[in-house]
Amino acid sequence: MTTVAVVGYIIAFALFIVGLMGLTGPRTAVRGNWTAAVGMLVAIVATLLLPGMGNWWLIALGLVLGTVVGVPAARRVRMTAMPQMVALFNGVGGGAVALIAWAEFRDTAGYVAEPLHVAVASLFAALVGSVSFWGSLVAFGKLQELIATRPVTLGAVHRPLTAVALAAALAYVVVIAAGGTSGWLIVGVLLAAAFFGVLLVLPIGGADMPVVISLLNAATGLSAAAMGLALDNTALIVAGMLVGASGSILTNLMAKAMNRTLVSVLLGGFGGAAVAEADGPGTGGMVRTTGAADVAIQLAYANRVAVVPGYGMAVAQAQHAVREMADLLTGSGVEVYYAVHPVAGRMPGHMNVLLAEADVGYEALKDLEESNSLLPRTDVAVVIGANDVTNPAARTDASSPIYGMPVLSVDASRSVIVLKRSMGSGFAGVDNALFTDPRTSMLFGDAKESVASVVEELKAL
Amino acid sequence: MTTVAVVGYIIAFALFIVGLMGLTGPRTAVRGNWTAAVGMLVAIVATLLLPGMGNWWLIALGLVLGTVVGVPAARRVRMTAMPQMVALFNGVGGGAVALIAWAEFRDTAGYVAEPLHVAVASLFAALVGSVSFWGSLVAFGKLQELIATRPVTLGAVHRPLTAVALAAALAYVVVIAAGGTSGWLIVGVLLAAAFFGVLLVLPIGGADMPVVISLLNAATGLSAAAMGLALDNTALIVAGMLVGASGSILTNLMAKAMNRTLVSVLLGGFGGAAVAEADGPGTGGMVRTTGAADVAIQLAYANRVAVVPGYGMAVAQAQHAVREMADLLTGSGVEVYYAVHPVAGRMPGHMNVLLAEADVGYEALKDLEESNSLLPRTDVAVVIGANDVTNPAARTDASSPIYGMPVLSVDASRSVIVLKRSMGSGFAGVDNALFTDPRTSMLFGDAKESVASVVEELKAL
Amino acid sequence: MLLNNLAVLVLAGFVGFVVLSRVPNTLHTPLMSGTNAIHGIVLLGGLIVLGLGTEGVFNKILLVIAIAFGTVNVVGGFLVTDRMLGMFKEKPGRATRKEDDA
Amino acid sequence: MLLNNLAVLVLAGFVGFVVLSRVPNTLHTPLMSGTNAIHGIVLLGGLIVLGLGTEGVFNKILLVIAIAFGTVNVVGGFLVTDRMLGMFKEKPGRATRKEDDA
Ligand SMILES: NC(=O)c1ccc[n+]([C@@H]2O[C@H](COP(=O)([O-])OP(=O)(O)OC[C@H]3O[C@@H](n4cnc5c(N)ncnc54)[C@H](OP(=O)(O)O)[C@@H]3O)[C@@H](O)[C@H]2O)c1
Ligand SMILES: NC(=O)c1ccc[n+]([C@@H]2O[C@H](COP(=O)([O-])OP(=O)(O)OC[C@H]3O[C@@H](n4cnc5c(N)ncnc54)[C@H](OP(=O)(O)O)[C@@H]3O)[C@@H](O)[C@H]2O)c1
Repeated sequence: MTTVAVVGYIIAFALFIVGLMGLTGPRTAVRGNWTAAVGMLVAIVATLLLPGMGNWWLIALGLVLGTVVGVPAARRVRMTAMPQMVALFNGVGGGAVALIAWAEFRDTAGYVAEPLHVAVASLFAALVGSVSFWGSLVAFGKLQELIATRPVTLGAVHRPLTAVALAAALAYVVVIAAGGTSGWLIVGVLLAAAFFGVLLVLPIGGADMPVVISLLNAATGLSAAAMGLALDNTALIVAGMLVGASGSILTNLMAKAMNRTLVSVLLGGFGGAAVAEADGPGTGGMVRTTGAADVAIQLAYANRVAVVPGYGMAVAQAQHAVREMADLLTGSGVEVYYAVHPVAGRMPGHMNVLLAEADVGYEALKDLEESNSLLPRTDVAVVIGANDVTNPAARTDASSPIYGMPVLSVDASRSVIVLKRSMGSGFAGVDNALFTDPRTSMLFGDAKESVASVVEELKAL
Repeated sequence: MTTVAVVGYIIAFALFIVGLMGLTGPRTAVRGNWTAAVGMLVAIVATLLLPGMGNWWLIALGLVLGTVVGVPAARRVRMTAMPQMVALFNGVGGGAVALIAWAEFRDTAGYVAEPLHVAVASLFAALVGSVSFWGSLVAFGKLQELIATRPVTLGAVHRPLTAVALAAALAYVVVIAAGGTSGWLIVGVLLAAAFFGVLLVLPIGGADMPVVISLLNAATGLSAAAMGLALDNTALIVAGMLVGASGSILTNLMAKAMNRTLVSVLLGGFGGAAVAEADGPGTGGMVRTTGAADVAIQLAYANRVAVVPGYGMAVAQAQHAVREMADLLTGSGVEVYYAVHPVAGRMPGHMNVLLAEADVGYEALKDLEESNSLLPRTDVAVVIGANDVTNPAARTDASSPIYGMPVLSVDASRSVIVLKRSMGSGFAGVDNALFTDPRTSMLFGDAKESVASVVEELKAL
Repeated sequence: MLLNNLAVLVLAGFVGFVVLSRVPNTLHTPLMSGTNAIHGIVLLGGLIVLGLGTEGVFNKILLVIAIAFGTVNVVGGFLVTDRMLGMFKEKPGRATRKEDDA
Repeated sequence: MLLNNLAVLVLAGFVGFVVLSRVPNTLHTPLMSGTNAIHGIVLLGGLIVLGLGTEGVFNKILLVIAIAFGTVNVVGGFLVTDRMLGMFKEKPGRATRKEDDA
């Protein structure tokens, strides 16, 4: 590498690191993201300045194509669709690594003339890149609901088949590393890895998808680092490894927030095949319904009210109405707080994002622990489109698939009002005994409309 | 470098990093220290395995000499003398760098045959190593009270002289980098740097010494990294830079804990020449004295007592007696807490170390902020050998040299008892109006003896 | 060269590890998205292999796609992260809400 | 080679920087002492220059002293740090103190 390139790369990865450090703090995150973006620009320019660069038109074509596709996609995606967008972006990154490894193999006609470590690093990059590409596509399909969200398996042969796919990919790798030169060998690696990636992600439940995307994200990082070793490129090594390491930690943190281990995530999701069909109310208790006027009166005469938002609030985009309701209550002397579960919604921090959008102050947001110590001293808990994160079965029923997940103990408050459209189940597909609890009343309907009518009634009081 | 050496070095610096991470947490610190030590062993063995190593007897001589001197020194030093011991260890590290650079220069007869970056890195190492060696020796001398603790300067010529010394060192560096080969040139670098180091540290007050030692520590790290660049040795580069960077941050954190900036530390210490002579009680108020029996009664009838330890407790080794006193009071229903100032004593954490040695539980220790919110609701504050950290002038008197330092507001409590031997001043050499406050009584005498008599009286009550 | 690169690899791993050791729950998604954008660095691999010369039309097609993929990863990644983080920003009008007088 | 070493240097600097970003006050002194021991790595410089051959008695004397200095830095540093940290350790008998009954 030339001096210009190396110095540029050092500046670039320093910016990546500074940016990453920024991203870990709420106040510095926006700047951190742009710092990393500047680093990327520096790295690209330094590369284009390498002596002997050519094929400028093709390079420009690739860059323009990518920009034309990427920018509108990122601009237009709805907040609720962000996770699948991230999955897609991650996938194309992995795909790029796999394609580069493929082209390199064809260029050098196998790695016979290269040192062993170049062959090993390239093959690792090809394999992991392909797994990441196809795995991410499946994750995207699941989150976009193009594929069933529930765990999908091929039955008893699924796991053996997955193992065979991985073994086949590794076998091709060994043949190439031992001197194989046929162009079909690398295609074999890529295809076998593709099967492995698809089979790996298919049986994982949609609820675990963010963890899986994070894992694939780390994998793409590692494949980029391996590509860097093969190309002797410092920027790729550092940036790839940075993502590989930080992504691994992040995956772990996210799994922990859901009280899951990585292994249990990979071996099959929440609500495995056995419970996947429990859709209606199965606990058979009596369900009390209520109306907006009654709810308004109950809230107005409470001392302390908990708002428990969930995925349904996101779907209904009810956050602004919710804040209006809370403001009215606060204005008439009721203490209102938001009980925010870390995995409510469909991505970590989903509720925080929405509530922040509706201008709810940080002070009013209580995390899981705080909420659970406040709920027993709360008069009314208003559950807005949340389900799994309030399910008492997670605490009490060892046979439930969500047993052990920390939940908000809304059933500890004096009374509970649940706003949802039906008795349908949530993401995990399990029944919720909260709805038939004697202290619970249901207010059926779209969350936004229900909350709006409660607001009307409150104003009329 | 051979594969063995490089792999060994990678393992070694990984252990350094893991060790350093351990050292930042109270529970993992001991293990962290030994992890780093194992890393050092790996690095040394990997180096000794380099092909072509010789001069074994001389190497063994150096290693044995160092061990024979270092081990007993580290074993025997008293807790209160730890800071100067660290200064000494840091100094010899810097000295080693300077000597190696010197020997290398003589070996290659100047750096004419070497690439420029080797010359620059070696000369940087020589200069900074020498500054660190001599600066650390002066710091050692001050803390050991071989040299006056108070700021020492050569008057008006001091600063110009310091600048000349640095300029001379840099001039020699330039001459050598430009191709100078005479052996005296490198001696010139080392000597001029030595003068600079001595002149730099001499005018700094003893109170700022820990910050200066930390700064010199970071400097030695940087010189080691430079030496690594010159010798193309990864272990030196990584370990040196690790210390250079972490040491710089640490220096800053320590300066902040004393509410000082690095610049103000380097430009002359607490209690500069102007106030250095204020030794007796100058505020001229009335001083009330008291006896052990009265103190015991006052304490026994209090609801809440604050123990404020300072350097005098360390000198008197009174910590065990103090805990006994606190235990007696707690036993008879008095609430006792320890108000620990971050820079009480002579090193950060000095009080914590001593109190931990005396088995005082963590819960009873309150930091500066907590203490200051408790003190106004405290009946008796017992100040044991503390002085500067309780001086109200830091809050009220803008002309005081310690103005702006956060202090424990013991004068906010109902009554104050101060245990010390005389009306003498503390480290900063300034008067303390607390001693003449109408609510303060003095119990003169060695802290250990005074506390022991209070304990006797308490038992007799 | 390989060995020196290994040192770089290990150090970068430690940096990633240490930086992520303590992060608030709410930032998990933007962090995932931000690191995701950073591994768009693979774009450089495509630039190098294509730019420094490759044989055959098929290879060129592969690499143009790779560069396009890498670019999508980079620009899409940073933009989406920025949008997500935008939701967390303090809004100016918070202190004086209209609804309070309602 | 220099440039690759610079990359290593910068990364190591970041590691040191990030690791130290949040440390409790009380650990400052042991941390200073522990990092102090780590820069005893300069010992390696002495080993290499002396071990791989140097000319003249004076040089040999310089290097033996350098090795001795480095060794003092290493062994003394780690031992003193350990002693300091020993003072922080939880002692077993804390829960049941004799003096409590006095
Ligand atoms: N946060 C993450 O990182 C993440 C990522 C993926 C998965 N998950 C998983 O997702 C679940 C999150 O729990 P959650 O309690 O927030 O959600 P949930 O358990 O999925 O339940 C959401 C509820 O909202 C209701 N709903 C849907 N649309 C609505 C509308 N327009 N108006 C009113 N209600 C509506 C649905 O009931 P009706 O159909 O009857 O209306 C549904 O029961 C957990 O299982 C979690 O593990 C979390
Ligand atoms: N912690 C650090 O990192 C650090 C490091 C270096 C300097 N410093 C500086 O040191 C000072 C620390 O404040 P401090 O309040 O702890 O101490 P101080 O201000 O130095 O005062 C200590 C007092 O203890 C008394 N004393 C000495 N021996 C005694 C004995 N045997 N029995 C009873 N009393 C005795 C002395 O008065 P008599 O002579 O009258 O007995 C003296 O006034 C600050 O200025 C700080 O900036 C701190």
